[in-house]
Amino acid sequence: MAINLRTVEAETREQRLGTITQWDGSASQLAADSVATHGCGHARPGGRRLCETASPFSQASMCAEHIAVTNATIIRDSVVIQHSPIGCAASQSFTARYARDLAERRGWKPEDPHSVCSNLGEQDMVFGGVDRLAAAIREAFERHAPRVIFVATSCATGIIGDDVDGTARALEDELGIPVVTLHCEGFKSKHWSNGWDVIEHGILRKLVDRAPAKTDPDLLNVIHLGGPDVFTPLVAPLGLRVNLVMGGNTLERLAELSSAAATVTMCFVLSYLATGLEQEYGVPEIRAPLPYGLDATDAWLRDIARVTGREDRVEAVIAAERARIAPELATLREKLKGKKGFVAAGAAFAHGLIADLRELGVEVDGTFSFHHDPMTDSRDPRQDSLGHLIDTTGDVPNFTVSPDQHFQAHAALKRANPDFIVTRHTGAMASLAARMGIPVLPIFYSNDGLAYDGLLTIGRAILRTLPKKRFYADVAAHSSFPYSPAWLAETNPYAAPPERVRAEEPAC
Amino acid sequence: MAINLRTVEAETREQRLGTITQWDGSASQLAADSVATHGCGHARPGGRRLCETASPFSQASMCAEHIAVTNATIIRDSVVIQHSPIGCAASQSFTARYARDLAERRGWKPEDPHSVCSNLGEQDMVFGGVDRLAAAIREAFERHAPRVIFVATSCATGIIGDDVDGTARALEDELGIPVVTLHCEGFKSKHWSNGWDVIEHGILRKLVDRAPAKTDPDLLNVIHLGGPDVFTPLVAPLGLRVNLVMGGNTLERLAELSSAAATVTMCFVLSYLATGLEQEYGVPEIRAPLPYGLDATDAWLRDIARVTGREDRVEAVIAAERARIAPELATLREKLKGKKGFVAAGAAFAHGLIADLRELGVEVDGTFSFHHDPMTDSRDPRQDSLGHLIDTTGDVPNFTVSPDQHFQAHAALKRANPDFIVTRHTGAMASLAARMGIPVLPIFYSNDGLAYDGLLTIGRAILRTLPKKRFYADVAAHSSFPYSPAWLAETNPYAAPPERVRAEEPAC
Amino acid sequence: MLRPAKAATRTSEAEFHAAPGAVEQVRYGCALGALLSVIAIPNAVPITHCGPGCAQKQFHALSGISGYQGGEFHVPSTNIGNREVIFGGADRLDELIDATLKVMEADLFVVQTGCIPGLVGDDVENVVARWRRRGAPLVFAETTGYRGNNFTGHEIIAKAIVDQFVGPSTAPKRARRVNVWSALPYQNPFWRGDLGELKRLLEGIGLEVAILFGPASDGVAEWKRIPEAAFNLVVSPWLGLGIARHLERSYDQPFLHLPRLPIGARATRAFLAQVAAFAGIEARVVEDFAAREEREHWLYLRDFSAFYSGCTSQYRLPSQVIVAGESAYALAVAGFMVEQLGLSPGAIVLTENPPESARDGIRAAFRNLAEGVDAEVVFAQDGPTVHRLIRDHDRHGEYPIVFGSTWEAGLAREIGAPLVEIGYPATDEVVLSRSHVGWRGALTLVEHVYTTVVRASTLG
Amino acid sequence: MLRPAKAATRTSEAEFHAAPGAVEQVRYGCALGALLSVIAIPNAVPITHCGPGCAQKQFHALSGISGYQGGEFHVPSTNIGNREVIFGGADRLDELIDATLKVMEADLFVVQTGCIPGLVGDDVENVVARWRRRGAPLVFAETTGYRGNNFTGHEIIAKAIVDQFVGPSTAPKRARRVNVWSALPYQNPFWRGDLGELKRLLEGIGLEVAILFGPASDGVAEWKRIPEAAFNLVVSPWLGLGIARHLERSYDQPFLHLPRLPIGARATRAFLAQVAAFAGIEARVVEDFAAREEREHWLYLRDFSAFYSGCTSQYRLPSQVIVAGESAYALAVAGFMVEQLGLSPGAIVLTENPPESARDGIRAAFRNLAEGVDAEVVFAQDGPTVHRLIRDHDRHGEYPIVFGSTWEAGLAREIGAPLVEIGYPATDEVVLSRSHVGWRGALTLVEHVYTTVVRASTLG
Repeated sequence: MAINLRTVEAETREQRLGTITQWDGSASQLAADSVATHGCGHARPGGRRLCETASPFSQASMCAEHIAVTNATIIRDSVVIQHSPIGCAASQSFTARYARDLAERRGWKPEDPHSVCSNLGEQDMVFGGVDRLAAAIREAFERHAPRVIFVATSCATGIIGDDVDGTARALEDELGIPVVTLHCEGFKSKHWSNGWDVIEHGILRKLVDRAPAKTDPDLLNVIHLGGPDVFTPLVAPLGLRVNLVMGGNTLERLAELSSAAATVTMCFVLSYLATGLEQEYGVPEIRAPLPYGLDATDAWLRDIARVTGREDRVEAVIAAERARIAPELATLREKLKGKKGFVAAGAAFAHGLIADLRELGVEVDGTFSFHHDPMTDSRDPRQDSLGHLIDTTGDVPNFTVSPDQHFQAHAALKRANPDFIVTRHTGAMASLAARMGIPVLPIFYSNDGLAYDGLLTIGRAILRTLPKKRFYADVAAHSSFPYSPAWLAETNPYAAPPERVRAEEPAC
Repeated sequence: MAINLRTVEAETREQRLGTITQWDGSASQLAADSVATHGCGHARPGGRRLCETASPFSQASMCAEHIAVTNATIIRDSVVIQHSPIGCAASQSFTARYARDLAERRGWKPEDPHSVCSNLGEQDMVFGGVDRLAAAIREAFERHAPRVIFVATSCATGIIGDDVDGTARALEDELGIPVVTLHCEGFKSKHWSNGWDVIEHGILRKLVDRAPAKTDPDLLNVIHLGGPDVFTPLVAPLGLRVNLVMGGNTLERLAELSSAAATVTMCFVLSYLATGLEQEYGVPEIRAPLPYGLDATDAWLRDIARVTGREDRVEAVIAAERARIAPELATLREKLKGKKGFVAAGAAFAHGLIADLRELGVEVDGTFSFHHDPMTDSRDPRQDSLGHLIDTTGDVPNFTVSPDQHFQAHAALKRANPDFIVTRHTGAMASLAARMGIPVLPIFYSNDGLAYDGLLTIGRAILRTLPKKRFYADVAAHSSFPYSPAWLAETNPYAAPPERVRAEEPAC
Repeated sequence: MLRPAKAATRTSEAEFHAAPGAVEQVRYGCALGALLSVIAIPNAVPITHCGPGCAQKQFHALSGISGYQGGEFHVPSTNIGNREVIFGGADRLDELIDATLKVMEADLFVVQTGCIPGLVGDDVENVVARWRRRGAPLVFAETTGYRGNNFTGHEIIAKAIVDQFVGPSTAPKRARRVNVWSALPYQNPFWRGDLGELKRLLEGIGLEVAILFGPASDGVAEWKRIPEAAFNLVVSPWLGLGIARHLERSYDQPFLHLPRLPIGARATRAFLAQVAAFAGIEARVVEDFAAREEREHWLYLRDFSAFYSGCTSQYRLPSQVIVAGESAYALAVAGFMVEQLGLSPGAIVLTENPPESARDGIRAAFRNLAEGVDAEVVFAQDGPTVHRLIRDHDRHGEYPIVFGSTWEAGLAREIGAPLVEIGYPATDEVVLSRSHVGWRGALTLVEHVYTTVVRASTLG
Repeated sequence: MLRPAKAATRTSEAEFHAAPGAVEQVRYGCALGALLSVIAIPNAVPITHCGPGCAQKQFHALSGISGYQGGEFHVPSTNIGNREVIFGGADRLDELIDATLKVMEADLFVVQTGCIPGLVGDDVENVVARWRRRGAPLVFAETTGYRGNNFTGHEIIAKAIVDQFVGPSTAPKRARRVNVWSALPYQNPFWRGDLGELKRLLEGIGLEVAILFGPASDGVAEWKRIPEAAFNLVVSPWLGLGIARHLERSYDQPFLHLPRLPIGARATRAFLAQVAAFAGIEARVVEDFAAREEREHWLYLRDFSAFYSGCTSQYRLPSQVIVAGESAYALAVAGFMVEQLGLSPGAIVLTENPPESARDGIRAAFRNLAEGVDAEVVFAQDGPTVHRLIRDHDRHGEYPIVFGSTWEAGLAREIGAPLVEIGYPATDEVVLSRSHVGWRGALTLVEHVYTTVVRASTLG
């Protein structure tokens, strides 16, 4: 199913990729079922129809609007209008913090990014909010002279049916800059990662240069979640320049996407944009497995070299990099011997981190993946990152899919009993593990584990993390969770809620 | 008596100028007595021999070493060796703080200045400390590659008689950079302001370019205590460039002193250097009264213009400056109407601040001057700043001379009962006034009150200070001083210590 | 027997209106954000019936980006999806409540709704009522996002707990017992320590104190005993007044309203004296307690006066206090800086969009901060508007200091003022038990303010 | 009747040697600097017989540039001049004492000498003895600048007061009374609050506490009652041991030496348990007190764990603790950071030039900071040497944090570490009552450390 840029809305991941958010079993079973159902990985025995699990209990999760709005807000020279009641705009505060931190890491001037909430009230729910929206857009334009304005929808405006696209089009004509709608109502998808598709859909439709003058043979698009540029040191020896997008880059970088020699994604969760660029502009998407672990990194570099025509140089780069990191890698493996880790992250990124840990000699027998995408937009089996992980490093016996459900993670961690946990989306997971006495290595910048240096980065980080057991164990010993004793003892994340005898309850 | 640069030690102020540190009476009497005794001001009736007062009680004060070392330390590219037991080097911490603050005000890179204590112990007292000194000088040279090294003496090395000059000369030859001795034993003078003379003596002897190629007709030496450059805006319209010295400037600026067109001092306490420059290099010293208050500032500018040959331009500058500040000055006078101030500062600087306050319409009937110099090194009657003050603004009925003696200041403040106090050398004075419930305007950068803008600066600062009465009054109401009730009631700073009946004392 | 007045699941006493115009640099949450007030009650857990991101956004913003307070976020939620929007979500909520009662353990669950149930018309009241009839410790509070902010939501929740959980009471009143209504939990980064210190102060004059929120509270059990209090004490310019009036009607409990959270000796003495007078406690008790507390207090300020008067006088000590924040902390901090440290009031912008009906009372509370010194306040929510109001206010000749949120960082730099973060969002402070209340808190605030001032110069 | 052992005006128990070599970036005062220990005793006043700048330099440095503590500086001084150097200063001192007793009012005057009287040979002891014979509350402590630093001077002064002022005693011992010897006043910017909290902790297990210095002390009256204590408690790696030994000889008072000033739950429990065991207090008393104190403590740390584990994980939270400071606070802070927060020990440089005889004991105190975790310490006084030792210490893969003085600002920047000032000189902190001791102090320290960490990133 091709990406459709004619529609204002991106199709959800569930529809496009068969994404599920609830499952528990072995990684090999999940990979086999994914192939059996969706047919996009290496066929493996024992596959059956992928059956999403369910639990009647659920805990507050994230929404797609958050992802879409955050990543639109941090684009330079933009203003985002959150067309919503005030509550959705609570994220402004952490987006600003994120933008400032990004700026520090990238050496940019630290400035508050601009997002504006149309601040809908009860009257607007009754009479519609498009007038407020139009006023907000005009005000934003006056105040900040942006070069693009994004308009993000919310659950409320989705339900009351405000004509956001009509308003956007009218204001686009009036103001003479792109006004890009982001259809990201939280209730429309079970998973927040749709937010990536929404913003990437908007970029593909409105911000990419639709008629690039020429292809730049030395330019490599790198689509990442944000953070330090670990890519330039890696591909510069091949004579490639990096066009790093997402994570707060400029409109120029987004426009250039269509004229690059190739596109790599730092994580297949982001592959919507890469696939769209190949489909619409013929920019080839690198299909090699992600560069987690030595062999995968070698292969990834070779694939980049192949697609961009630099095979002559790549072997020297690989050899040099391997030699450079070898001594410290050996030390890290020595120090990490006998440790058991646990990974909690989103899909392909989780698979990558497991590969890293195993390359470092850390045992991983349990994982918490926030969602599972049985295939990628390219439908290329080489992008079956879970299958690749299993083939190259072995099975993960306990592989839980769950969107940061705290109670399920508790069971999964109790089952795994690791020496430490590596986690992204740390809101619920990190504090949970901490409270269980487990040292936490939070990953905020998801480039940390990439390629050769990523192994050192992660290895050092684990060594920094382990002694903090002393803090976590003390907190665990002196605090409790508001779960029932039966659930506290549970090690199956998808166990049915335990029946309780409530003596105090009257019979009626 | 001319300044003698052939000796390694500067003569003390007491010897050169007849400086006293203890006296109480009217300012007019003090001025008259000074002229009668030392003959360097405008003769006025009623003068008699200046008779220094004394008190059997005294409190810990400052020493000349502190001033000399501080101002040597902050000279760029210098290292100061404090040849002393460790205690003298306690000042390193506040000198470093001062240097950083100076750097911030002047836009310099904030760096810790370098001073080294030779750290003498008991053995060194017995056997002498010159070996330690030599080692310290070499170590300092190795570490910091300074362009000049100062060696400051201390009470201990003065008494044991270490040959500091011999060691300095030897090391100067060995290292090839000037090694300048600063003879600043605290016990040698009753007043810390000798420290200025000591460092200025060193500068004149060793750091001024002894044979300048030519005179720069546009260069005006400005000798100040340190702080923001308020001079350039004032004299730039006359086509003069400012060579600002002391207060952390470079060796180049010190070298240039001898090639300037003229020298002004921000305070006559600093006139040793100005007089020395005139005596040794013929750089004329501006003798006009200091620029505190409108008329004095006019006259000062005119004198600079006269000496540097720019009379054609000066009237326009004066008119423009007066017009510029007039509106705010009027407002300040309105707001300050009826307020009474009290000044505590050193000699000529105190006289200047009183002039400022009176120009602002503030009543001043009491003053605390940390020392009194009956004449300046130039012996020019125009530099009789106290006489000038009295002539232009009237007498100060209660004029106390005392080197920051807390108990005397208590009496003087009780007598004056002002609405606020303006003070420099705030260690004892500011906290005393605060504890008495009197709002304090501390002057750290002594350029604040200078010239036209100085009136606004001081006026605004007073207005900022007055509401803080609320804080000071509360603290005063809830704290006490360890003085006897009789002394707490005393309003004469030089009253004899009150006799007490101590019931508990046995007769023997 | 006393009974609660009318059911109050939905409306706040003070009517809320979304501020006109768009809002940039948002400074409060929506009504659902009052789930943090539930989390603030030990042993209470909110159950949210709302979209998937709603509860987490509110929590992450108000607990994370407000001094990194952290806290208990295990919140059951229906995470409403397409199906519930189209077919209604009441059944899903019913299922979730059932599962919650099995998986979780708490003394009280507060079911809160977000925007979607309000728009699609779920009959949540009925779902919750069924569970309550079966004895489950459940209450329902309608905290629809477009109908209020976390301030009004806080009052809605408190009233819902009173009406549906505490309920009618026959317990006799205890003469010295007081319920305290003050800081909005989490919105104010210092609420935990401040409530603890407020409790200690009130206990110091012999009261038995139900502080109701935070580590110093006994939690749900304390709420159960609300009717036993002799009176309610509202320490805030307006928040909590609605609750106190409701309790007056429900339990015939009188209330004392003292707008200013006391910081410093003068304010604390005045505060305790007024409470004592209302509670019928002898003035001597306050005097004795104050004397004990003040001995060290004034020794510290005596010594601090050396710094303050300029013993290291290169620092530009502030002379004018500028505030951008919610009215309660703005009043407390501006009051202290003006009354005790002798600053002059500058621009004071109150940012929580208080109900119109409360605004005159708020304005009045800012008069006479110190004898004869009034502060004029303005109300604004939108960041650039707040900053324009501050920028345009006279500060000629003054050294300003800004008390505000992280949003004020750029503005403070622009006007050359140090910034002290006192409200959400606050990203430059890690806050645990720090308090600014009373005598001790005043010293902490002085340390913090002047450390900030010093660093503005030393680290520049 | 018990009598003080030999007169101890002059020598410290631990022999002092000026460190070899020159010293840059000085981190302590001379023996005369112990005049700040006299000032720290409420109602005691030092009288200094020294050069004109000596006393003021010591005071300004240690009280001003050490968190801007301020304090009582009205110190009588002979301000020795040429005349006294040449002809001797004993008469001038005699005159000053006479005037002091008329102008000033205090319960105790401590006459201290600086370098000059030692060199010119004034017989100060005799001058003071004459006044004492006349009943004046005067003691003499020889604090010659070249013979010691403010640490050894502190011990000299305490012993002088004991011998010459407290004197022989017939008072019975009180079973629960303890004299506490811990922080060096002013040198440690947090001594006031820390001593106050130490007192509260010890009172919490039923002791009657003479804290002897600072706002929490009863001052000279408390010193008079030193002989009544059942025992002395030394809470410091070495400072105060000399005093305790002296008191043991003088009054047959046993002492307990606990090197580590307790910060955090583990250290505080261990500390109180050891004190209780020594004092014959039941373990249950400690347990009950700890349980009361810890309820809120762990709630705060529970919530802090969200930040610590990375809920806002963009921050580079430190993993290695580097210290440059006096041994007492270095031990307290490094101990807490290692034991409770799980950092690894990095370079630890102890800067107060402790007596050689004390160094093995100090080294031992840094072993087993947490179970199985030892820190190796080095001793250095000279700034560039301290920095070289830190620079050369392995920190590969670690995120270091530096606890030190203002002198470490450049070094910390150089190695990319946040700096927390914990000792003299400290110019970036304004300190009043802040304490890091015990459970409460640990929370304050956590707030302060991580606020610093956060700002290193947000304000960068």
